[in-house]
Amino acid sequence: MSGIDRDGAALLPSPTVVEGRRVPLPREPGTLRAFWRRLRARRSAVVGLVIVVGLVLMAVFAAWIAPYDPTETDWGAVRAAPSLAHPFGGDEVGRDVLARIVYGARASLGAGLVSVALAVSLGLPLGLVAGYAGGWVDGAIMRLTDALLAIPFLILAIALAAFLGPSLTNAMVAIGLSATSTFVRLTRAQVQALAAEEFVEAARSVGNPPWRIALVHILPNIVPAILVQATLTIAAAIIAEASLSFLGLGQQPPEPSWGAMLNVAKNFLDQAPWMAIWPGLSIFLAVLGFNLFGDGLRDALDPRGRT
Amino acid sequence: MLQFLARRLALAVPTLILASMIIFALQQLLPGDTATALSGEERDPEVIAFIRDKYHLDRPLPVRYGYWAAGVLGGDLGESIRLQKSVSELVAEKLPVTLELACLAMLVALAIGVPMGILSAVRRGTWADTLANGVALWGLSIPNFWLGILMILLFSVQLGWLPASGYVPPSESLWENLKAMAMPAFVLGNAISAVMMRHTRAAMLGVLGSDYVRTARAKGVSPLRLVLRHALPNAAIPIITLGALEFGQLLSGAVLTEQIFSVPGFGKLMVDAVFNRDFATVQGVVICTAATYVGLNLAADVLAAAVNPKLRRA
Amino acid sequence: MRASDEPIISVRNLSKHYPLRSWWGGKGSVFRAVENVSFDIRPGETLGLVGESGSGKSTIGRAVTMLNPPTEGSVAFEGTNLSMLSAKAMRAKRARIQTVFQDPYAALNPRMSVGDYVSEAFKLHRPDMSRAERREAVAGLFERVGLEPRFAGRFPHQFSGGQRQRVCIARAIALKPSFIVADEPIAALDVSIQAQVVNLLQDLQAELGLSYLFISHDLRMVRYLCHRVAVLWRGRIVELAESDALYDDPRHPYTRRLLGAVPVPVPAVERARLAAESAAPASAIAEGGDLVEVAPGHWVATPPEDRP
Amino acid sequence: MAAEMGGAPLLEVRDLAVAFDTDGGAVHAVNGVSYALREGETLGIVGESGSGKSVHVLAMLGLIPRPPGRITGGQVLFQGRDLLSLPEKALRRVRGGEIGFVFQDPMSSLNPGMTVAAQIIEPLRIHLGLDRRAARARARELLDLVRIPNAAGRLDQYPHEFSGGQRQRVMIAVGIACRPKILIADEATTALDVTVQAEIVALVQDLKREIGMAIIWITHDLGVVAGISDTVQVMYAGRILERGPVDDIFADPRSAYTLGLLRSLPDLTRGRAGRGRLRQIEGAPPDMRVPPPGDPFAPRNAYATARCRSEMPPLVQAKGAAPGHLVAAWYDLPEILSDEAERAR
Repeated sequence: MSGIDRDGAALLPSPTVVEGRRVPLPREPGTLRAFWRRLRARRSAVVGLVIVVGLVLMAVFAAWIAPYDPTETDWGAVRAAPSLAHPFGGDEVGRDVLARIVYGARASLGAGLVSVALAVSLGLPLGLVAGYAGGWVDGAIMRLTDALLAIPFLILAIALAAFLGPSLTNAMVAIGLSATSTFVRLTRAQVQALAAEEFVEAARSVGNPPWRIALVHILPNIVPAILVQATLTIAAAIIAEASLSFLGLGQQPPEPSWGAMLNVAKNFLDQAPWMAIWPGLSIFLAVLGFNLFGDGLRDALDPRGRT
Repeated sequence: MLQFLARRLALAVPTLILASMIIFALQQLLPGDTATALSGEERDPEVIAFIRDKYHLDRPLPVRYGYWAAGVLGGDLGESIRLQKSVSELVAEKLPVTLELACLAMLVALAIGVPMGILSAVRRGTWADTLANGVALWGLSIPNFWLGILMILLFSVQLGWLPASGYVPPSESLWENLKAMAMPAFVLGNAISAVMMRHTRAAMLGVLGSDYVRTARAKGVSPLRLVLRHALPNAAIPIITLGALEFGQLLSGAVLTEQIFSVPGFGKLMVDAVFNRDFATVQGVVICTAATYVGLNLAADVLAAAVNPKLRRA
Repeated sequence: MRASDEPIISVRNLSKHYPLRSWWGGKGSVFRAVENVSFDIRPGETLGLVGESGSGKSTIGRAVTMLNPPTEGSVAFEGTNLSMLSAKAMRAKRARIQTVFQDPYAALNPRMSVGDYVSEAFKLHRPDMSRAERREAVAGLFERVGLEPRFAGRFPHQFSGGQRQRVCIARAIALKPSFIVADEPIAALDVSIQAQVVNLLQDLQAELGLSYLFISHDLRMVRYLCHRVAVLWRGRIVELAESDALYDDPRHPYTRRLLGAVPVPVPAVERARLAAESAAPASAIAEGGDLVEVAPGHWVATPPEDRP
Repeated sequence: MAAEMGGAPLLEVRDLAVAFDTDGGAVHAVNGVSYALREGETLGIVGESGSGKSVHVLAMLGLIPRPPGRITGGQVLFQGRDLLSLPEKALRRVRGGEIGFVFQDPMSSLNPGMTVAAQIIEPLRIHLGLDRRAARARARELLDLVRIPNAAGRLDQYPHEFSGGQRQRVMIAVGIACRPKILIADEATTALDVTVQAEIVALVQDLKREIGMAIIWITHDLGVVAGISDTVQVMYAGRILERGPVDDIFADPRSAYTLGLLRSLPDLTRGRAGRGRLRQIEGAPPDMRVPPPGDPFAPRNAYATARCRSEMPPLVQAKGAAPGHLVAAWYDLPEILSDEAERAR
């Protein structure tokens, strides 16, 4: 690190460089407006945001949007093909598929948001402590997350759901706990990377106490990475909830859930394929939306990342 | 190299011990009397007494864990009350099926993901890159049980090419076995391939932007050699280590895939056990999954170390 | 001895060792980054610490300020032994000891406005100051280091390297410290900016009576800026003298080699120097030896058998 | 620009311009650079970061990433052929064969996954068509040539088993493997310690005598340039501000920027007595997304005239200077300096 001229180093080797140190680029971490501009410049991110916002609105205003009560059965609509009265068709006991899709958004999004909120609120502090304190505290926390990671996500969620008993709430808890180690590790890695940065040492040199370094100097710098990971984990959590419900371990009938709808639908594939198409498509769209938005968020927050 | 492996092994042991504690502790989540809950559907007092004795439920928790862990180490994963079989036997029966599925799926994932990742990195910013990223996004976003249903709809219901369910052991007929495994393996591999593609792309972009690749270009190395000889071997290390983390995804996904295609593997065993409230089996399957996962990761570490000259020589 | 000759900082037998982990993660041998280093710095004096990469010069800078405390040895600052202070007392002491870091791109928090960054020093050490007072003080500091006060609301990425280093210096002098460790403060800057920063450091010294520990590998700048110079080699001081004495009459073979390797921006001279230089890797220099005073204030590491 | 000092130039750069596309608009890294290099000449290019000194040589051999890099104009004639319009395949034959490279950071510029032998052998097989055996024997000779002790024993080692200075020696062996016509050293000693730098510079001087190649030595260190160059070229903000024979540039600089750089350097041999403040250059290099309209150095130049701020001066023979000493300036530096001296008196 001796007086290295950054010309060659900065302008050339990789796509990251152009944003490198010398060429002043509009990396404006301080201003929300600049971030919003960069986000809007990414078409896929905007598409993702529109999908996400659309689904959230659908879940919130389900009662106004759904044409029927999602649990109301109509013997005339049993496995009915899509029609004007039932645009998405009817299910095995004659409930309106469209209404169930609209209400099902509540289970999916709710599970995604609640479980990730749980995972972040557990994982972020643990990761901060592990990364900043180091030593045996770090060792203990890391071994614990290693152990949790050794049990694959869905397997752990299934096991938890099995022992806690199947319900949407328990599924959310299970998913949240399984996702926690991701956030512990991410936070810890970020904290460690930042702690090695000179500005953290500079903060110490002026007499900052440890808590202030962690909260004022480190935390704001890892928020973007956590946000991105949270968005992408919501996508994974939606799939996980749908998976558990598909296995019968999540939302219990007759309450609507996309995963549970698919579970029933697979028994009627040859007679009523629409029962399988709509819920699957909904899950796909929701997950796609969060993935697109998360990728866009990452690019907009850190222009040095992927292109 | 040996030192590196020894260190990895030394880390794996406490991980597994802690994981087993977590799995054991799951029992405590059961509502009400543990023995009654563990007996599942059975209400026979004799069975309950047997369970109480078997799990030493009258002893304090750490002691119980000790007995249980000793049993697990000796290959005793407990008894499936429901199936009247030892869990070890059940696992031994089902594990090969799941491993076959997982290996085939990993092959699918590698065969799709790695070349696609290389291509998109080398042709960054072109339509090929956009297309590969689109495919990866699709793979990440489509729930694999839905993909499975759609494939059954197309290949079994509509076209009748492949069986919708069932499993034929390879010892009986390799061809039938592969036919039955084709859809499950593809469905399972699909999501992983997307992740592999992203890892490969990121690793390749990193390497392609490195100073030594510029050196190679300055030597007049051809693009093909640049990718295959200079970039790929160095990108392989992160691809292997990150790819190994996907074994978890693979084992998770296997549960669903087996459920959809009625493949009699591990996942099916577990889900059935959950519904039968056959908790010993659930625990047994989870601990075996964890062990498999840790084992596979260790294997990947060995592979990564073999590729890395800094470790090979050390 | 006059009061002003009393050293402001006095480093004795300072060592910094890092444990080398053995393969199973346990303790093995140690890496001796710095070994048995002693020096004083007087009020208003600049001591230069020169050496090549890996010589341990930055380690010393961080050990002296207790950012990375020494394994052995003592650091006495204004009469207080810093290694004996509690974490809290040390934090309070930091108002008097400041550091200017090498890389002004990395030393600023990217998500904190430069005004907040400088003002943080007051927040931590001057709880009596009101927000308006702090703002005023920051504006004054900005002006002092040659930045427009209206830039206080901006973020680091909006500044050039030289301007960032000025921000760092503004924060370092905010609490009117008596001693500043300048750890390669110009190494990351462009040639045309280096002189600006060195001049600023020198002006501030005259104005505030600061003492500096100036860590650098730029031998030209060290001679220009420093009153005395210590040459560091493999974690030990091999020569320590008044800067003119050291440059005009280097005694240790390593110092000679180091000074002889500096290119001279005069073509005829530099060509002659190059012609004498060998392209083969240089031969080894004997290590070790205690510092011996060979002339008043001129200390050289000499193995016992070579001593007069 | 015409070839200087007789003889057809080996390399001729004409009006080269390079830009990088970024989120914040195009960065104009190189803005019309023209010069010629004779056979066997050592050209020292001096400049700070963002001056375009590295970018322009990388660009002419197709070594900048595209996108975001873009060559926006110019020609580069190497032995009569325009490198910029050469198909990639033909350009590959030039790179590493006729033009060798040594990069800045020896830690990252060698492939960590290949043995040193494999990396030296590569250009020999590609450009000279040597078989494996002959190439290996030649690689051994090259390691000897760059003064790596026990060359035979080190061929099959990996880069991480070499020290920084040794790695740079290996890089040089790669660069000269095919006895190139030109060796381009891009900040080749910047990352090295000063004692190692001295060895490497001396080594390159020796090799030059042996092989007779031309050298383009890119650096920000005026001292290194003084010793090895025949010609010195000073770049700033993507342009050449001054260029000429080395002794003349140092003794009689005509660009205010060159003068400023020389003046701001403290003298290693001068005592502390009576020294004043360093004569600093004010301001900072320009933002290359919006380069200043005229002479890019004008905003920092106390001697700049109104014309400097609006119109880029051409690079022309400096009045009363040695032949081949070119400067881009509307002002007349010697005149200003003598006025200054007069006023001081």
